[in-house]
Amino acid sequence: MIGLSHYLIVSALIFSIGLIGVLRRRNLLMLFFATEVMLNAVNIAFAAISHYYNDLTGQMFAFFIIAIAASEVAVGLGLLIVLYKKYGTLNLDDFASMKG
Amino acid sequence: MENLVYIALFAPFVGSMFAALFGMSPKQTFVGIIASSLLFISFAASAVLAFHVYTTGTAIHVTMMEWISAGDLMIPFGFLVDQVSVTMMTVVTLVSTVVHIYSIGYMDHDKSFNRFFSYLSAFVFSMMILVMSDNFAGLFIGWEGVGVCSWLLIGFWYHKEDVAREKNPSISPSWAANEAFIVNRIAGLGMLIGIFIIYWNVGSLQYDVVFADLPNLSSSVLNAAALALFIGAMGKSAQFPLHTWLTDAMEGPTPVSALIHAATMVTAGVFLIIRANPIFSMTPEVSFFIAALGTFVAFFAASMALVNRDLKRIIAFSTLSQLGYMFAAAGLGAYWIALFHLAAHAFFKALLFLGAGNVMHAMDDELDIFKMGGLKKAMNWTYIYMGVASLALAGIPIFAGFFSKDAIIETAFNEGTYVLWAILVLTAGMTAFYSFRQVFLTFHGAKRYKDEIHPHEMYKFVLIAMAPLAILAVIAGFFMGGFQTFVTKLLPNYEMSHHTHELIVVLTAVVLVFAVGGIWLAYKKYANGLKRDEKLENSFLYKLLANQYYIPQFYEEFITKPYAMISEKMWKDIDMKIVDATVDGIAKFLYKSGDKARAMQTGNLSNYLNWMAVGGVLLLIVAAISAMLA
Amino acid sequence: MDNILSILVFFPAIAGLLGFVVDKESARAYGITVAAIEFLLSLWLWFSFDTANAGMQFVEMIPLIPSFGISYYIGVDGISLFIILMATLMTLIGMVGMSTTKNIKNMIITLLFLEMTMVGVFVALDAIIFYLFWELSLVPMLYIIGAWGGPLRIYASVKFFLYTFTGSLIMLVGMLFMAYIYHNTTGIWSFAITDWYALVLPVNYQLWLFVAFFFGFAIKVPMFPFHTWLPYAHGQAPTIGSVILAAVLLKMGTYGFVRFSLPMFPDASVMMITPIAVLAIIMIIYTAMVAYAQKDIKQVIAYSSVSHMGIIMLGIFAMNAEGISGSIFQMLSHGIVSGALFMLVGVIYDRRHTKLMSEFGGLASVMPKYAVIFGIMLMASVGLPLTIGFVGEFLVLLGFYQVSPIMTILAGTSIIIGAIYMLAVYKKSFFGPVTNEANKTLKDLDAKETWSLVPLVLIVIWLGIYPKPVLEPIDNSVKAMLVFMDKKAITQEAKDMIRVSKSTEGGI
Amino acid sequence: MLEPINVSLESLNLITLAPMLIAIAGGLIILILDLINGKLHKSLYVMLTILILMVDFGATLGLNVNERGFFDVMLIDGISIISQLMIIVGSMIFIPLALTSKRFHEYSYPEFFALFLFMVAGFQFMVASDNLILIFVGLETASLSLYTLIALHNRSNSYEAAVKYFTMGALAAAFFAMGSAVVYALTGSVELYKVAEVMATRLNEPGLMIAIFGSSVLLLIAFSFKLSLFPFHTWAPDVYEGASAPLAGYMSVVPKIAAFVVSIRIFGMYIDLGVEWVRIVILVLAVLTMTLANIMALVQEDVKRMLAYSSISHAGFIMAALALDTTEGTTSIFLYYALFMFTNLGAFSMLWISRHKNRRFDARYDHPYEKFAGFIQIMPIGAVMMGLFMLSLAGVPPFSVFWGKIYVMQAAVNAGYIWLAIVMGLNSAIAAYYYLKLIVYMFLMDPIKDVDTI
Repeated sequence: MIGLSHYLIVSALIFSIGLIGVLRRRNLLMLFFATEVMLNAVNIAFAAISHYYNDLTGQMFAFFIIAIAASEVAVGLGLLIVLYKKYGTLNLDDFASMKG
Repeated sequence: MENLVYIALFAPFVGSMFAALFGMSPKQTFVGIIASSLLFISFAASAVLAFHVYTTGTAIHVTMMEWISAGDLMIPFGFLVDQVSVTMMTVVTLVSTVVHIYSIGYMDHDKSFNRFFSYLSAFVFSMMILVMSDNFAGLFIGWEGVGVCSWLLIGFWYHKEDVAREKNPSISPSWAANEAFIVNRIAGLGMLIGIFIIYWNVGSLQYDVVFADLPNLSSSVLNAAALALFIGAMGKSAQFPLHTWLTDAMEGPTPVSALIHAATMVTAGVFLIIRANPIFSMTPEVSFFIAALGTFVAFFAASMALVNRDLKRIIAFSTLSQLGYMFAAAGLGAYWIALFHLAAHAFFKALLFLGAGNVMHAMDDELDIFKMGGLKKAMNWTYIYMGVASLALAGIPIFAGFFSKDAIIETAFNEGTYVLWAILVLTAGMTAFYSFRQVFLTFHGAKRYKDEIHPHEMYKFVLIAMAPLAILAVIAGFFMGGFQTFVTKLLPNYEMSHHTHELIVVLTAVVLVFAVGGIWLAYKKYANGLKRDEKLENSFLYKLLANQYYIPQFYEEFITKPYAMISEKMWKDIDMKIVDATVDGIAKFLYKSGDKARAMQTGNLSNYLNWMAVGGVLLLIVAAISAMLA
Repeated sequence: MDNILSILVFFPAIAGLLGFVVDKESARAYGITVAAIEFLLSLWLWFSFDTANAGMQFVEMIPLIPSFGISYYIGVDGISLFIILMATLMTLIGMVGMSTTKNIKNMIITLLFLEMTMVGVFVALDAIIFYLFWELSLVPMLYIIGAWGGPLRIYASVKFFLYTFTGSLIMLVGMLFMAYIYHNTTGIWSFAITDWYALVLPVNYQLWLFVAFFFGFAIKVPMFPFHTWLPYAHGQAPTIGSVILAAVLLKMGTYGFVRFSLPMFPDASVMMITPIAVLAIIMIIYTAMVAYAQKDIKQVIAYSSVSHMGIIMLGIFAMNAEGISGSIFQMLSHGIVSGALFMLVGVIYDRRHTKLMSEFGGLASVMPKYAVIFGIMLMASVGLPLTIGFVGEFLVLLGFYQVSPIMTILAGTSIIIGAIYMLAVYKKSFFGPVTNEANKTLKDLDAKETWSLVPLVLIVIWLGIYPKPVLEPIDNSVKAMLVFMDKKAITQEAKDMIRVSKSTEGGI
Repeated sequence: MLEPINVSLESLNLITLAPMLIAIAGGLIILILDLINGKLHKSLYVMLTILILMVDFGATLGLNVNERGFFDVMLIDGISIISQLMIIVGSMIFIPLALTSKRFHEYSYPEFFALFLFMVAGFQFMVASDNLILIFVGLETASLSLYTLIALHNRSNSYEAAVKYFTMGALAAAFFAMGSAVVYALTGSVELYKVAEVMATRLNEPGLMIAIFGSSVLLLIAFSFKLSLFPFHTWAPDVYEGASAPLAGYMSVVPKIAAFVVSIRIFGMYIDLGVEWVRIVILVLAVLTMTLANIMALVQEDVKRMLAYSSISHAGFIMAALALDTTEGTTSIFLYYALFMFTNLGAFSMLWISRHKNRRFDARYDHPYEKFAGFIQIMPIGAVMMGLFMLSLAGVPPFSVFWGKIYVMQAAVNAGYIWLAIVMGLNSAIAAYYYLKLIVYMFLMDPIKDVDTI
């Protein structure tokens, strides 16, 4: 029987995968994907917990997360486009004009 | 009578201020005259007071105003005219008056004539405060005041350059002035400590209160107080090991040497012992130490005088030696004899110095007695004066020194301190020798000075002014009996024991043999001109004496130079390299760690994200640790 | 006029603000006038001061933040009265003798603000108000050193600011803790110093608080080993800056010890006598020796300030009226004498643009008046009787003798080594032949300089001969404080050590 | 299954939503105006925005204390009202600066003002709720608007800044979401007051500690990022540098107020529950932040970056007050921020006023110290004002931040954390150096002339 803990473990695993992606990826686009992965991991957790408690709040939270992730993508991609226009690259290592 | 006290005290002050008004203007003879007349007024007032005290036998005590009061301490400006202080006042004002008049002639050609009188009168004022004060703090005012005046006067010719010690043992007037001031400050500290001890044990600094309370004090307190006060006396009276400044002080104008460094200021130490005799008579150990040290200094200074070639330095050494005599007397309890010798010494020593001043004046400031000779003809009066003074100093009968010095030597015998007695007798012989060595080398024999020098006698009025001193140098001794009855109303009387009395003739004869022997020796050697003995002059002992036992060199090598070196080190190595560098080091450390820390700010987003992860781990670790600890 | 203290505090500040309007050419005259009025006001304060009353007078109290116990609470007693007078006097004298011409208007305005903060510190009876003025005084001084100073001026001014700032922040923590304890004990928030006096603290609290306040005060004093900012500050500051710094700002530290540490923490103060005395003796001897090694006249006087402040510190911890009154008197005397000495150095600096002793020699021949005044100040500095310098030094040493004879002897060497370095300066610069060609044509003091220096000379002599008008009110307040400390002390050692004067033994 | 729920309008208590709605409506009005007439001058928008904020302010003032509304997700307590007011006031101070701009065109976009108003609404949501969902939504609304506002500055640096901020923000959002999920898993609720109730009962269950642990750490990461605590502060200097000066000043104050309010609610809850290590972790973070940011600020060559680090350090200061979790501590946070707001915004605005089109002094920095050399001669009043701001930031009495500082320190002392007060004092001393450095440049140095860099 697949229980709450299994969902949570899966969620944690996906979250970790996303986190590693964020830490390791050099391409900004991939990095955004990785954050989406993390948010989706959270969604899984919320959905599972919501079911476990038989409470709608978790699902509501998940919906909000989806909405926010969408707007994040919208804003993020917009930024990426300007950035790409300006620099011609999306490699993280190329944006380090400000430091110290 | 109270007004007279103030007149005696403040007349010199007025004179000083008056002269100071003209301090920066060219020479004005009337400045000297007014200053001298004011001093004479002061002398007259002192004399009247002396007469008053003598006749009535009561002291005059006035309190002018409050000076310092804090906590339980109350120090007034109070003045006490009793037998002891009135003696000092009279002696001081008398010698001062003579010296003032003398200076009008002596400083005739000096452009700072007015300034000189300002300083000189200020000195007398300080000296009067010193002797008249009715408490230890007031004494200290005068004590430091005379110190400053002495500083000003020794360094009177401040514009002279520093020269090597070989050329001039005192380096320069300003150097000698500073030395005198600093050495006196060392002693001043001792004096202050003495004052503190007295205050915290008695609760007052008034002489009468303190002396009345002495029986309640423990002997350790008394010893400490006596010792501290004596350290103060040692500095002012130039006792070993604080003696070097006195000979260097001869850099000042000669009248200064006569007044300050012979007759008055240097005797302040003796005066202190006499003034505070109730303390010292209760501390026999300290008193004996004083006597022993005094005897030692008497001999020690006389030995240096034997070979010195500097006219003024010889007299300075003799002053030192005579101060030793006074301390010996005071230490042995014969306070009135010490005071008597102090007064007699003031007269003949001032006379001697003033005579030396005449010689210098005649010789274009030449001081080397090896380069004089045969001045007798040109300077007859000076010769007589100096001869009289030297006879008095040597202790030849009928002259003042005979009575006073002999009494001291007898005291040493009377107390059973035969070693001291023997040394004092020997010193008496040495005294006679060096005094007459100087007289003969200066006035007798063939002339050894350069041809361009034309010796001439001093102004008439100067010679006349010196006369009172000469007369007193001769006759002062006859007042010894009267003096004894006068001052022993206040001071403890000191009488020779029966045994001593019986031997008095023998004792006197012994001293006389030494004195006359000394003169005879000097006559043999020097009366017919200078015959230099190379072998003797190159001998170790001669060199040791001529170099003052190398004590000034010792001080320079082991005190002055190391002090400068340590100071330099403290500044450059400790203050700059340790203390300050630590402060700057902390600042630099912070700055450097800032530089290191900013390295984390690479500007690379990937690093930033990693830092977030690291931070998360860090939080977990800290949380885990604190959870475990809790 | 009950609010004379407020007027004293804010008059210069308002005048400073209005000063922006005054024309550049007239700024100096404006500044002198304002400072003179301020000085007259402070004289008025003195005349209306009730000498017999040992407590606080002219008290004003306006709650500022009542919930937090902070109020505008000011007052004056014998201890602070004369320091205020000295602050206003030295500002006036400094302005009269000022030779600065660059940006004179800014200088005047800055000085007036500085005057406000100085007076403010000494009248404050609320810890926060005290702290406020205390910190604020750093700003004008920073500007004075930094804008008109020598080549290293920025380093010196920043060092001065940061060093003292650091110390006082630790003191601030102490104040906050004190307020907290007060709140805990009484349930009332109060920063009023007089309220804090009443609080009897356990010994360990006293010790910690003492240490916290110590950092603030000690750096300001400056005590060894926190003194190294001072030579830089003095070395770089313009004359007027040095004058005010030495005369008034340093006194804030020692005043703080008297105002805060002693009455609030009597037991801790008694316990700290030995450590503080050791530091003070190191200050006295060590810095005097360092002063001797200096080549620059101003540095000598700067280090000598540290040495003299050591004497003051020693006196404060004598725990008897002689020592503490002497200490406060010594604050005044050091203020006047070192202020005058710095002005004197300024005189020669204006003429030669150097302060190195090796450049001079024989000045007494070319500048006799200057030499005389310098000589008098020198003698006052080395503590010659009948000058102002003696009274304080004598009383301090006398007072501390009761605590420890040995330490007093060590501290007493100051009269020797003080003479050594001062006389060395005098000899090197004033005595000897005039060797340097540039010195031969030097002009003696001009009218402006004479007018600024002569009053100081007069004060030096007047208070040396007749210190009573000043010493008496000081002494009254100090005696009352000692009685209070004795009553408040909890340990027997402290009670034994605090020596109440006989005249006040029965209480006041 | 699903039962119909009757919702009465009164029980919704919609008035609690009014302030945010006003801001959002205002933003929409601006957008519509732009649609109708695209040529309107920015001054219109500036004034309009101020007016809207004023209405917002009034609406907030009119709220009743201690009410809940809108399905009980809105929480109107004292904190929420005061923080909303501060947010609005801060925004009102910021907006007029747009008027001064001549050379930078971001303020001529009407979208700028609309986004700004949305952002304000977002912050208001954050502080006016104890529901994690609403907090999350408010946070993201505000953040996304802020990213865009930064990018609107339209320089290559500002894009870089926006992207850095955005990316890290996204990661933080993920952490926040995950943290909320864990809280939800633990308690079955996302309403903080319920969470607290449930957690209190479950606190001693074995095995749950790990979960509490995880939830607090995850949430802490998210808010440490927002509050720029070490080592999550790395974005701040770069973003401040890239953003326009007033916006940087704004960012250093207003978003942090919002984040602090949420932190007080969340972490205060943990500390109240007796989870002592949360307090310790926060203290460690706070001390590290104030110290390290301080020493990094020491070595900055650029005033703006220096101010960025100084803002971080100040945040550390406040965070320490938060850890105290006493009424005084919480009060001191608001007092401090209220005072700090004016000062810091002022300082950043002075940078804005003193800006140059070209980087005359330094190839990289807009505001190197050298630029301010002799500022007193070039711009006396500006220099005096900047000097006052610096003294205030340094905590010199009687200027504003000093009072905040003693209040915070007093709170620390009262809570028994004397060492913390001493650390704060020493840090203020270190900080004084870099503020002083600017003063020294402005007042004590002569202007640098003829610099022929770019």
